[in-house]
Amino acid sequence: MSNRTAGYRALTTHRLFWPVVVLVGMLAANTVYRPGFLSVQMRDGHLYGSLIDILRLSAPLILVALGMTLVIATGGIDLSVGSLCAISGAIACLHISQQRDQNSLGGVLTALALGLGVALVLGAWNGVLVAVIGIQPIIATLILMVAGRGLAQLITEGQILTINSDPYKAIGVGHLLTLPLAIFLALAAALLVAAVTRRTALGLIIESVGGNARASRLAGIRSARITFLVYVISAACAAVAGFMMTANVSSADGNAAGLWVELDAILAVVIGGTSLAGGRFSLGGTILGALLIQTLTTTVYAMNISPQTSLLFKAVVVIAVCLIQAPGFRARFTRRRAPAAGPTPVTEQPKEQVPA
Amino acid sequence: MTTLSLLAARTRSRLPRRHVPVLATLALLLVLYGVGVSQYRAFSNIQVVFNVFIDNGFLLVVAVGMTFVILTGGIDLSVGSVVAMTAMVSAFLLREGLPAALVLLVALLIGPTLGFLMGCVIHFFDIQPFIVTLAGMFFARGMCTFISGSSIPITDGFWTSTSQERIGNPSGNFVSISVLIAFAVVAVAAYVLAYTRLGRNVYAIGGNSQSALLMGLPVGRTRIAVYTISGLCAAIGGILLSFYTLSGAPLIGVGMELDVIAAVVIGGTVLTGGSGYVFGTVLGVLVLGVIQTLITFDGSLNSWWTKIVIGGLLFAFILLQRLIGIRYK
Amino acid sequence: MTGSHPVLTMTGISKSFPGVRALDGVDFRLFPGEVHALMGENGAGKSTLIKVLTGVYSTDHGTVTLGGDEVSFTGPMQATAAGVSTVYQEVNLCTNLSVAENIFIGREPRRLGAVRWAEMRRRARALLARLDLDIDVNAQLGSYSLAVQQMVAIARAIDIEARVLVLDEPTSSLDAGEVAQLFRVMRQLRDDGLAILFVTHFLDQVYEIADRITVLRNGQLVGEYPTSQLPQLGLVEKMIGKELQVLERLDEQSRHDAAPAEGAPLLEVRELGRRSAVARFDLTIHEGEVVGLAGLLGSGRTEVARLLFGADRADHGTVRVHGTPASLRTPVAAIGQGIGFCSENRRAEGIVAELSVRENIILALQAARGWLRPVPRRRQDDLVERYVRALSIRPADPDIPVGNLSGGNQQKVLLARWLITEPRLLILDEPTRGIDIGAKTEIQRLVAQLSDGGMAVLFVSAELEEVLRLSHTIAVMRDREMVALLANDQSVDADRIMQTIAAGAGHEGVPS
Amino acid sequence: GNSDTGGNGGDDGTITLGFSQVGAESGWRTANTTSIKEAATEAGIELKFDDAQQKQENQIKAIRNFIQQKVDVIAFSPVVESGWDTVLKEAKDAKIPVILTDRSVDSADKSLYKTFLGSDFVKEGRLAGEWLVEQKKAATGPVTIVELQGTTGSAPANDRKKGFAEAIAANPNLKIVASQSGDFTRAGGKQVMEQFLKANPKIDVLFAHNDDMGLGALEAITAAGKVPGKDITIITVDAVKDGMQALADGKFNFIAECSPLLGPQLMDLVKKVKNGETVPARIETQETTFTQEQAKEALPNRKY
Ligand SMILES: Nc1ncnc2c1ncn2[C@@H]1O[C@H](COP(=O)(O)OP(=O)(O)OP(=O)(O)O)[C@@H](O)[C@H]1O
Ligand SMILES: Nc1ncnc2c1ncn2[C@@H]1O[C@H](COP(=O)(O)OP(=O)(O)OP(=O)(O)O)[C@@H](O)[C@H]1O
Ligand SMILES: [Mg+2]
Ligand SMILES: [Mg+2]
Repeated sequence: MSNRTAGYRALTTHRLFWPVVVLVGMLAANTVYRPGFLSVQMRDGHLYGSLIDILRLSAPLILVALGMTLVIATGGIDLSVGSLCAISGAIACLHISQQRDQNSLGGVLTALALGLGVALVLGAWNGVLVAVIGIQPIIATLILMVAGRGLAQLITEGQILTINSDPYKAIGVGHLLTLPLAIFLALAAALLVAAVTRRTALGLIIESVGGNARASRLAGIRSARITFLVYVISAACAAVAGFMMTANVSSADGNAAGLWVELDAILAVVIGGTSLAGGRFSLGGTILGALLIQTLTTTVYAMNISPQTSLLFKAVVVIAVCLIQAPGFRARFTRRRAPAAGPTPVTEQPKEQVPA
Repeated sequence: MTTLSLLAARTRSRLPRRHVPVLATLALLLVLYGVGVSQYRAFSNIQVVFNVFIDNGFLLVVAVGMTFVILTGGIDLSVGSVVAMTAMVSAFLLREGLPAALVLLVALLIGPTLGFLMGCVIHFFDIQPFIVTLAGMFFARGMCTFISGSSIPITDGFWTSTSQERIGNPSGNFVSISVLIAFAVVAVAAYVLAYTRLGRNVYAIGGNSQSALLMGLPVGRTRIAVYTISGLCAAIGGILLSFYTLSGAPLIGVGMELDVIAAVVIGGTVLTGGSGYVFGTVLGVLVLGVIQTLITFDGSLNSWWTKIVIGGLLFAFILLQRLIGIRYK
Repeated sequence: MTGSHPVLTMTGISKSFPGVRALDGVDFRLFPGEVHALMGENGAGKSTLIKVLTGVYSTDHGTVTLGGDEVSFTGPMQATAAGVSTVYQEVNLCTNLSVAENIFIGREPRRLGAVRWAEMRRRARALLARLDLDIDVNAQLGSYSLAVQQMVAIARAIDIEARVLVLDEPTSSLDAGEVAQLFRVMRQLRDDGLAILFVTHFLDQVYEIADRITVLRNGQLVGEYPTSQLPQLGLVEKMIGKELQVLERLDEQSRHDAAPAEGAPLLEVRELGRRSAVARFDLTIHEGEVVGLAGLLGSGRTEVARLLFGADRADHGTVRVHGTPASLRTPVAAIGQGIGFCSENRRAEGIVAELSVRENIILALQAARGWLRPVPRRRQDDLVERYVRALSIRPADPDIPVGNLSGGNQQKVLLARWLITEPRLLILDEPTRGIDIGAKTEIQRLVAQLSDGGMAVLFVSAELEEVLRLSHTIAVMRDREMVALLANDQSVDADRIMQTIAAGAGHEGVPS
Repeated sequence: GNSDTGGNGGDDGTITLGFSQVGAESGWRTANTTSIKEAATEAGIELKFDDAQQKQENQIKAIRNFIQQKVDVIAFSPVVESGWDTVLKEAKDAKIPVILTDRSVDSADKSLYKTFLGSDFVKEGRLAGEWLVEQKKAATGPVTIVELQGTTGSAPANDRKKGFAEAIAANPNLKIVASQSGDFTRAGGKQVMEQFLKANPKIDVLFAHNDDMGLGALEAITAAGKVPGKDITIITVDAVKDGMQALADGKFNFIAECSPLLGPQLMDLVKKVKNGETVPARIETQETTFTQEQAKEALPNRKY
């Protein structure tokens, strides 16, 4: 066997190979539809083009999905992230709108601190419900998903709160080194989360708790603390995403900000190869998943697929991504004759039996 | 201490234990109802209770289907859209002038077919149910808007008469036909889960699908079956909804899957699978229904306080349910 | 048996997993009316061969013939339907269902399609009585210990109308009495013409029940022998492929003449107990002392071990560590006091299947250090390499998921996890479960060595021999009560312990 | 204690009105709610308010509960047009008059409700289109239009699209080259507009189904280096404060008003209906359109 084929095999069996293929395929399809799709121009000192839009718009989703990855890795789920985005954005905008000088950096920083602070408290609330009281994560976070929307609207009094603050706006649409600032923020967050999980033992411990909670407890892991922590991290990520979303349009909309982002985030995590059952997680996969989802949305607009059929289109792409990724699917088509590969080794999913 | 006394002590404390979550939920539901009665005069009308059933009949049916799926440790996000799609297709076909019986048949076939296909993908290609059913959700919702961008009224005689039939005292307390259908579905589902092989296999797979496979149980068949059942229930729910609203609207039932999942989980079914009862699901639906009724009766909350109070009541309920559960562990 | 045709023939079976050749052209025959032992070291390919037979794994090469017809099962469902009834190595039952259901699910007694629950319970009770097991068939299976679950799995398998019965290490956590009972049933089934495939690491059991032996080594067939023509030593040599005086070395280990431990009291518990689990007991463990827990199935040994580690919370009693009062309410607290615990249920409470061998090994150490201080990579490599070699974990690649290891090798990984934390007291619940004879000796040697070095060990094993060999002191359990504490001197042997158990609360022996 | 609400409308002379609102999905909707609440207090009408969170099911439930509480009058803004017959029949049987606000229902039996008070979405779209036709009547070459639709499948989106398309059919030069849903939100409007700008080198007109999407699109247009209101003519619907501001600033060109201030009119109707007076079957809200100049004038007294 030559070195080349070995390299090829290593490449195609890489976990992220197929999502990348789909992503590239989608970009290619766009380019075929409109040859200028990939072109990037310089405008007013920053880069301008659909690719840049995709990067900028995917930043909030990347952030939310990063937090979600950790939560899912512990075997949980966080439905409240959308509401948290709305709340943190609303608080920040409310504070800024009350400033006499909306452009003052100090005011904006306090606004961010306030928004983040409240999000952390709400994340801790989620954490307590799941880790201490032992409520099933989906229900525990559903409470805040419902009530949080209300809170966000309470803060904005149901109106869209428009602000006029350049420093705040920069979070959403500012530029750094010709590229959108948002993408740097998302990248920084990704690196931070990666460092916190992979440079320390946090990642291992999260994976262990998600892989087998009972065994982890007996190995001396304080799983309650870890579970608590991931919900707080998820809330923090959602808060920053909320800032970006509101800064992007310079206004806080308690109702629409971050609506359904939890579904997109979960989808990104799952496309990225992290199992909803918990255990092994992949931050790189999640980022790729988020980019893929944003590219899909942009494609709908760029190809002007009618709103009536855009959901059908999304359904087809999502299922295609999954199929092409699924080893079971490829196995069926690469060696038609061979019977299905046996199930993976006997691993018992630890069950925690709690009502609600 | 002798083995005998020990075993006796165990059995005594064990027998009700399995039912504690359900009993606790029932008790709390009664408390919730009591709160309503004490606060609002008209709440004690028996029709209020009937209305909860009338208004949540379709939700109940869909939740029953979801119970099957969650019991195997899966999830089905497509139900809300399938409900809408079923109603939409019925309305569309009726408008095109097809006979009611045929429409009913077609509408009842679509949901299970989609469920079956999703089940097959989940089983044969080993893809996570979440993602497959999410695609199913996009697909079904896309079909709705594809059929028509605006809502289609139903004027068919069979539909309208079924919809407006009042069982009981038409000018006093009554229920709709949908409620009876919902009860029938609940009864059948409870029977299937408790007394048929399919039902027991559902529990086994939820407990440990790997073990179930090694025990020689038809894991694949069962898994495909539960998604088909969920699709069927969603289709029945869609029909009930079309009775309820006498129309098909492309945006109806958005987010319904979350209500349904919440109802199932509040009813004591564990999301990782393997434990739960249909009766619990009934209670879960009632809890959501009563909370909503309470809020409407109050009538003083504005939009955001409505959400906050719903969240708060849900929290109080689940917290108490959990604490009682721990207390009796 | 002679002259008849084999009911099952497997020829040229090969099976590879990524990076591992688990089976390499293995032939295997099984005749009606025989008990056939399949032997081999951990990772030799026994379980894989069984899973190939029942269709859990597909083969790369080779054919399987059952009753004269070539078969190719795509799953256990088909295998069961074709008359192959199997107990897999790890207990594969649904702990959320009742005992009765676990026995009958898939073939419940029915009338008009409806499951007849009462009938099912009645039959389950009758069946368990045949195995001499008296438990509540209505209770959730998960509420019983692993050994009970193993018995239930066996009950399920023997009740299936079958031509071939496959038992993969069914006895790994059963005590002598249960094994005897099982063998009685097996003999009866064999005499009825059933073909039984039996895997175990207990050589005595092989010689007691098996008619023929097939030996595997590294995925290859070594040979097929009538039991009478293959002496124990020869069998061991065939299994490990080297001439090793394993059996002799085993004997050297006896502690009969070891002086009772002299060390300072490490752990003193008084009146410790938990309602409806274990009656209150006193126990003192000294530094460097090995305390064995002896008792029958369900006698409460596991419960005692769990209480001492805080895996279950005691509702009564006091604990002192090195003379100072301590609380052992949670595993974290116990680990803080220098206690380690290796659970008997390795799949549910031991390994984290997705994580690699390395990660599983360092897990407890890492947990103790907290997540902010990761174990340096260099140190990880050192530790992992040392224990992979010492316990001969195979394959020796520390980066494969531990779930891909054979059962015995998983057990070794768990041991390594606790050994590297260097606890002051190590609680081992059935540590040698499913471990082959070579590794077992190794582990016993290690325990002895560690206790010589000052570590205290609480040793729980269904194998009385092993307890006798290793312990300084033996605590005897019966009906969830500690009935005796014996210094393991010349006067103590298996019979004496069995008598103590039988006699019940005799309370002889040394005060602690 | 017994908060004595409901069921006692007739006893002490105060009128109880059960009102089921669509939700709080936009600033427009909140202004609508506020208007109704304030008007009720002013008119001395006891209001039982229910928020349906954009779900028809919830509205039906609310109406059933109003019937149980024996309110005097029921009013609601239907989430969708169809599907109300059953519950309205129940209200009729309970002899509770029903008033529709904001959106109508397509029930064949007109006796199920007393009157419909609200704007005409089709008309709004048509007004916007007619203004454009008027503006571009001199245009010789093709005029390219992009459209930002509201939430797919919602009544305002459908109707405004329809009205607009009808009006611009008068001039074949006017062509909609792209039409996408921006979900009535600023973020949606911005994101869609960004792609429109990239896909279509020349865009002359933007028609947005509400102000918010228009406001979002503004940012995308500015970022693309174009001048809103000049390079691209922007037409929207609603006339909320932020939209009016943009119009006054010359960033928008035209707004067809859709007034949320139905409160006073509604309370009038409620009293009339309660007293058994006959009311017209259709009452349109007083609405107008705004050009940039009109906006400058109107802006100072704009409350919402
Ligand atoms: N699912 C799997 N994926 C990868 N490798 C596997 C898998 N299952 C087994 N193996 C490998 O195949 C070899 C044979 O394992 P097998 O479980 O058959 O051993 P065994 O003889 O049953 O050992 P033990 O006595 O420890 O149970 C081992 O090297 C093991 O690591
Ligand atoms: N008659 C019985 N025979 C066997 N086990 C029983 C019996 N009665 C109860 N049990 C179960 O045995 C368990 C207690 O045994 P525990 O695990 O503490 O004992 P053990 O001595 O470690 O036995 P094992 O060999 O089963 O591990 C309990 O969970 C109990 O439910
Ligand atoms: Mg094995
Ligand atoms: Mg034990």
